[in-house]
Amino acid sequence: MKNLSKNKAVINGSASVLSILIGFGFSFLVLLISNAPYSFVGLTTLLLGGFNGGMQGIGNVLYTAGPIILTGLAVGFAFKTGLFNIGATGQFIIGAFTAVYVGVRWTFLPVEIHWVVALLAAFIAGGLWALIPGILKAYRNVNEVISSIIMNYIGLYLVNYMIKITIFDPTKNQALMPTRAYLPVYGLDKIFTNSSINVGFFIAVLMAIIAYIILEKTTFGYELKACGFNRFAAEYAGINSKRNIWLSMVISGCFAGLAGGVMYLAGSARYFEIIDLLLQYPEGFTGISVALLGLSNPIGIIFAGIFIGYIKIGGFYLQWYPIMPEIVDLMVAVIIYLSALSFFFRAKIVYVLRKFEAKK
Amino acid sequence: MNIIYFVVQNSFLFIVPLMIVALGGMFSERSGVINIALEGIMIIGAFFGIFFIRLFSGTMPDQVLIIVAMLVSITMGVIYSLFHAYASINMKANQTISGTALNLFAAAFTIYTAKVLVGAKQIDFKNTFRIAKVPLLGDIPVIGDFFFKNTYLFTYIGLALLLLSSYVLFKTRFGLRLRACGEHPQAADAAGINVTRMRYAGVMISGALAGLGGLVLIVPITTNFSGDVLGYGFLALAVLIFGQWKPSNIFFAAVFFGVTSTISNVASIIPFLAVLKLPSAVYKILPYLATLVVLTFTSKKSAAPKAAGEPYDQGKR
Amino acid sequence: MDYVIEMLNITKIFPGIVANDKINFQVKKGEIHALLGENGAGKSTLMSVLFGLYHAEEGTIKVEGKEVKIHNPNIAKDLGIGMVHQHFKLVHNFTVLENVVLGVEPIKNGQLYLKDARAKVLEISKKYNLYIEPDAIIQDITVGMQQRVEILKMLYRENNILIFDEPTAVLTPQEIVELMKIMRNLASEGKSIIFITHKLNEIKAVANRVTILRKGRSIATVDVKSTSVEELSEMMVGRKVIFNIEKQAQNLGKPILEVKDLVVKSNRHHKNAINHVGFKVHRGEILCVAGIEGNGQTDLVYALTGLTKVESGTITYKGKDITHQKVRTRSIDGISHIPEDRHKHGLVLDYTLAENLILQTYFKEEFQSHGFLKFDNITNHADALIKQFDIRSGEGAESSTRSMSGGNQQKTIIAREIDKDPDLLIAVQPTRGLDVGAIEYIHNQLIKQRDNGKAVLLISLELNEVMNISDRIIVIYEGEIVGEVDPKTVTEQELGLYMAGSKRENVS
Amino acid sequence: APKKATYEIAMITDKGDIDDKSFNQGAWEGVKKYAEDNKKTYKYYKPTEISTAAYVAAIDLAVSGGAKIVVTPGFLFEPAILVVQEKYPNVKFVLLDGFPNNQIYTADYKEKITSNTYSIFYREEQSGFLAGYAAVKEGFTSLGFMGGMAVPAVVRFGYGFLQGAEYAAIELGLTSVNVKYFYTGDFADTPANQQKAAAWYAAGVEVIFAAGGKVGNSVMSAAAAAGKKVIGVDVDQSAESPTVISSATKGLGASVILALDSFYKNKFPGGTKVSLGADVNGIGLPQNFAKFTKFNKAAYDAIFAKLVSNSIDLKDNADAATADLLGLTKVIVTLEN
Ligand SMILES: Nc1ncnc2c1ncn2[C@@H]1O[C@H](COP(=O)(O)OP(=O)(O)OP(=O)(O)O)[C@@H](O)[C@H]1O
Ligand SMILES: Nc1ncnc2c1ncn2[C@@H]1O[C@H](COP(=O)(O)OP(=O)(O)OP(=O)(O)O)[C@@H](O)[C@H]1O
Ligand SMILES: [Mg+2]
Ligand SMILES: [Mg+2]
Repeated sequence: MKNLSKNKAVINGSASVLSILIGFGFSFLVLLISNAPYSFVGLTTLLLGGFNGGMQGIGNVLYTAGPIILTGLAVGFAFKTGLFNIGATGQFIIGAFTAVYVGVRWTFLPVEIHWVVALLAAFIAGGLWALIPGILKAYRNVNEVISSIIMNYIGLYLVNYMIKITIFDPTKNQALMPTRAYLPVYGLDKIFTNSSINVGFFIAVLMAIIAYIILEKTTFGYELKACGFNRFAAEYAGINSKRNIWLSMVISGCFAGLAGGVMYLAGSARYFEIIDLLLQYPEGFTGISVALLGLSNPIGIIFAGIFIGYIKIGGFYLQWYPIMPEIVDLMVAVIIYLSALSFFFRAKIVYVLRKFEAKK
Repeated sequence: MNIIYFVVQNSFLFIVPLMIVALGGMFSERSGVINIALEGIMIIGAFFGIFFIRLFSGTMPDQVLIIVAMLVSITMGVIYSLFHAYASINMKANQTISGTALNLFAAAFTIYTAKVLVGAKQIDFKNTFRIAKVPLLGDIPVIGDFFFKNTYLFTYIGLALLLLSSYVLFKTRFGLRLRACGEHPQAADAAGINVTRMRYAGVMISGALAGLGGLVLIVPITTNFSGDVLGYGFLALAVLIFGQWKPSNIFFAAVFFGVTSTISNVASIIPFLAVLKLPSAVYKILPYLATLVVLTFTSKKSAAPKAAGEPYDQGKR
Repeated sequence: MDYVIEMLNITKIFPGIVANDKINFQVKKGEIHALLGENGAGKSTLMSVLFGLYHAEEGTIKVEGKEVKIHNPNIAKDLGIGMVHQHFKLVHNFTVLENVVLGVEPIKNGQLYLKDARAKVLEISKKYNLYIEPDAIIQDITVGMQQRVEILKMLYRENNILIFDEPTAVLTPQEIVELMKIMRNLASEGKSIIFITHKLNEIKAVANRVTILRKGRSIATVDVKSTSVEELSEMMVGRKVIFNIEKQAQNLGKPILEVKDLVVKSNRHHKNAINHVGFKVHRGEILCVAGIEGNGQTDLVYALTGLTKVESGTITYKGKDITHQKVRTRSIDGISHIPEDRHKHGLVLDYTLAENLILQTYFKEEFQSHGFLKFDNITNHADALIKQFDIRSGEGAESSTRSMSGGNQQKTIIAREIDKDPDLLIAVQPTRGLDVGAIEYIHNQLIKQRDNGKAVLLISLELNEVMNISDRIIVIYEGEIVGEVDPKTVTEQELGLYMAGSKRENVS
Repeated sequence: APKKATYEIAMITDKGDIDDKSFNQGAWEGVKKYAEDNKKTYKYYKPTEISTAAYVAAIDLAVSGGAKIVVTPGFLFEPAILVVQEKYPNVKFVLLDGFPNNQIYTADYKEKITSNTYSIFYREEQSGFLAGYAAVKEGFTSLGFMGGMAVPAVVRFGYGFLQGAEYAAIELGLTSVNVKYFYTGDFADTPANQQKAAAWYAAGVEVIFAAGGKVGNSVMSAAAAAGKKVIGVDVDQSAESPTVISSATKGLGASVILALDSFYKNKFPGGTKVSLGADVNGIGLPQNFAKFTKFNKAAYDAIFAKLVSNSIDLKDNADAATADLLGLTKVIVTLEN
């Protein structure tokens, strides 16, 4: 057993918890200023998060967490390999469209595997969309941040056009619903009654575990991280850094694409609209938050995704009171900001732990 | 000819805010701090500027009001950027995380505050700032039609800022020191330059310009502000990179993007484009695709400031 | 006795290490005072404290008898202290002139005004024979000229106390001679010079006094004239160091590497970086490619190891044409490479020591099966190498490589590359910046390779090293081989002339 | 500490906020006015996402918060209401612009209205008709229609607008009226929308009917720059910009007030579907005609009466897939995409 002060998981974990606690404190302060009579009940509701709604609430926390864990993985995986995939949004949209398209049009598939194929298609489509910035980065040295931002817009407009010419429901100005390919629920609705839960969350967790294994246990992960940390050293070691750069983008894009599929194949009947606004798809950017909060570690990302889902649902239940649910967004922002300062927190925590250990 | 005037006049609606914000980003990155929070700072600038306009509309001459509103946006942008400066300079935080957090916070803050203050997230205002024709200059043939009609004070302020930025960056002591901090802070430090102070200056300038850019973007295009700047902060980041961190190139990048976007929006009144009857998606995608293609052929050598993104640690060698 | 600088009882602590432990250090006016010590002894730290970059936990500093507090380099500057740093502090994309004036820029009407500054710089440059081009961009000029820019920076600021931190590590013998002249000149004008170097003969040549540091403590301050090189090194390392390595007689084998008519394009200028070069390396020999930095050694090594594309010509290794083969293939075939820049190429600083030790071999059966890493084997492998090569670090195999000292980082690379049991070891600057103890160790390793019938291709700027351990020397100048000499017969002067391009012979 | 408050009247927002210058805002203003006038507790709830399940969850929340009557604006609520009207038989539902059904237009289609649900439609085509009529009567011959997303209500506004223009053109004996016709694909005030409108004005369009929430703000901004006119939508938007000469309103707020009133008077018309048109004052232009020079109240009253008496046959979204298929003769529609 190592010393606590040298245990990375303990230090990083407690830094995150500290950020979260301060975040709650901040929200309480905002409530005190803007809505004093309801500040206490507001805080407890926030803290109770998804539990406010009982099993329905918990189910919806997991439902919400699924796609953002996946976009978080997309961003986090790329971070681990030295790339900033700000294009998760575009890959998400492309994945979503592909899933819905397959779900609506490929009715020749046996119904049992229809959703599997649709998800797979989303997975692949997201990956292909990320391949473009990946290739441009690897072979033309195009900054992946700018190319991904551009690909987000192209993806958005392209999908809106594709919907119109392939799976459009003109009476509603939205895509047809892929009812035949909705994700199975496997009786989860019996446990989490009235919630939107489906296998999506579990697929996300599975992907996180796979990502973790790839990164930490395989030679492939060893190569990817080497390229991320030091491209030159990787090349010196005979690792094909160009290939690893685009591969890493593709894997990252696959996760984001899958997120789109999981989201729009959910039986909750989410509407896939034609709107020329990227803000319509906040999941990609939420993925950045989730990745940052989870310190880009796939397992951390699972917890971060659940946490964000938890307080989002908590925010929903705030509406029992005359409190604006937007306070949740404020709180998330503060928590992320604090996690940026975690360098400082971690140093403090190590210091405290050391003192503590010295006493013993 | 009218159509050409029209396209040029309208392009400034994109060019000016993109350029101003990208110039802001340039100062920050040249000092060594990556500022992905441009979007958030724009939101804050727009929010306070527009709120100010709403409150004081009619109490002073229009062009005075807009100037004061710009000062408000600038001030708030600077104040907001201090959070980024503190995190990335004093606390040596990861600059991407800090920037992302500030983007999230700005959006949530404006909506929350607007709802508390005016009961709605949308802030209505009256845009009385358009200049139909600049006296005298507007009468110059051709040039007057291009640049001095149907315009805003912003356009000239934006162009002035472009020249000023270029001058400050390359001709002044401040500029030399700022660039040194972004390229090699250890060298700057050893030469007796206070890296912390210079980086604060860089981030604060970016706050000022992004705050201003938010207002400049919103005022001409709508009559109410609803807490977002439509991703223009990110586009400005793209313009900054496209412009290779140099004022003149940033200007051309903004012009390229502004003109292609404008053409795509108004294609239906441009005769030779109208007959093509292309789907609007083509026009919407075109400016982005063109940018991507240009980048593909110009990115081999990047002029990014070497130390941008790295917290300066005196001890590190 | 009046001292210009007195550092009394200086203690500087870094996490986990006392870099300076109650050090006393006094410099007289007009003297050249050398500072000597092993890697990590605390020399640079002490100077950084004096220059205001670090703040000592304890101790006082007096300048010309007055106690001062040096919080930042600006204060040091005002006190007339200037420093040439071990790692140059020059902005790579600024001009020479801009770098010289940075921090003390003259302005006129709020605008930079460099006209007078340029005149002043040119004047100083002439006076001290420091040739520079004021408008050249730093990244385009040679290391030697960069060095001169650093010196100009100090002189431009009219400093009286000049600190040189390992200025000679990157210079040619001729440049070193020049530098020494300059230093003597400056001292004779009454300026005081602190001179850090690992090379004892340089200390003998110019210094008046020398202070020796070991493990953060000052061991002694002695008169240079009355102390021998052997005594100095013993004080420094704490034991006797053998300078002249005893090599067994050479047992020359068959050629293992044959380079023919090799051309490599430069990515910096339009000329070829390597221009029609040919040579052979045999088993059982250490062939040294000598040359001044920037003459194509880097490109040559990149071409041999596969890091860069070859324009024309062939590289034959063990009878096979490997001209266009991948880095990985060459590595598997038995070529090891100790790279010039340990931080850029040699190590993934964010990986642990164990992970870095498998950088070239992680894909081998021993360390993976079906794509999954075998962590037990990786740790055992690391532990064995740590023991065998005496790699010192805080947490053994799990240490973050970033936290290790330069010397130990270098040992890590050498351990990894030699452990591969290569047939051809390409070693570039393997001992740069290391102390004599570490150098001795590494030289022994190289010679062991040779004695085992392997080949070593050594690229070095250190003449000492070149002369001491190589069996044969070829000299490269501007991408061409300008001479082949026998280390047993050639003089340092003659070798220096080849390297500077002033002497040339036709080599087959 | 305050207990969980109860709110009798609840509204669920669809995807916009209560200040979206459109559906949600109109409905919310009705809820607010009625509740404040009659001292009832009221609240709006935002769902977590735009999906049936989320709408149902929001209604669950509203009911757990004490809602007795729930107002849901927009056809997106159709499947949700189909579920909750049976789940909460004691709660009343007012569904604006929709009829409870599962929105699956195949063999699985299901629709049903129970006695606790009241479904209200508006004859937007009539409102649009009045706008188009007024514009051409005013003397404009180059018009524009800039809708938001092509949802049924927006399409009905647009079709009505074209038919109104046609009607006036025939009355005036004009040979042609040009109308540019475009759905922006969003309900937002983007530079793209602003430039599009500016381009139209520059190309000679005199007045644009902006039927797309905040799209109107972009159009107004462009109109101000070009010195041209705008016709607003849903509610009287004249206060937002001097360029707004009139607005094609629909009685969103008024109908919500009526429904709430009947509920509290125990006369809730549950189980029925109504289509509010001119006959019940469900649509119309504001009564202020000061910004017109030729068109006036008398002309308005005359044409309005014809709508009331149903003597004008208007086509709506069910009758034509695109605007050029309306069979117009005087109006030349230029569809843009
Ligand atoms: N910023 C720092 N943080 C932590 N430790 C440091 C730092 N700088 C120096 N050290 C440690 O302090 C000790 C002294 O380092 P210093 O650089 O002064 O050695 P040096 O004598 O100059 O060595 P060299 O001959 O290799 O240049 C070393 O052990 C080094 O690891
Ligand atoms: N960021 C850092 N954090 C902590 N310690 C550091 C850091 N950077 C450097 N060090 C310390 O600096 C030392 C490396 O410096 P050292 O003087 O040994 O290298 P060097 O021999 O001078 O290398 P070079 O030849 O590259 O200059 C290590 O002991 C390490 O502890
Ligand atoms: Mg040193
Ligand atoms: Mg060293």
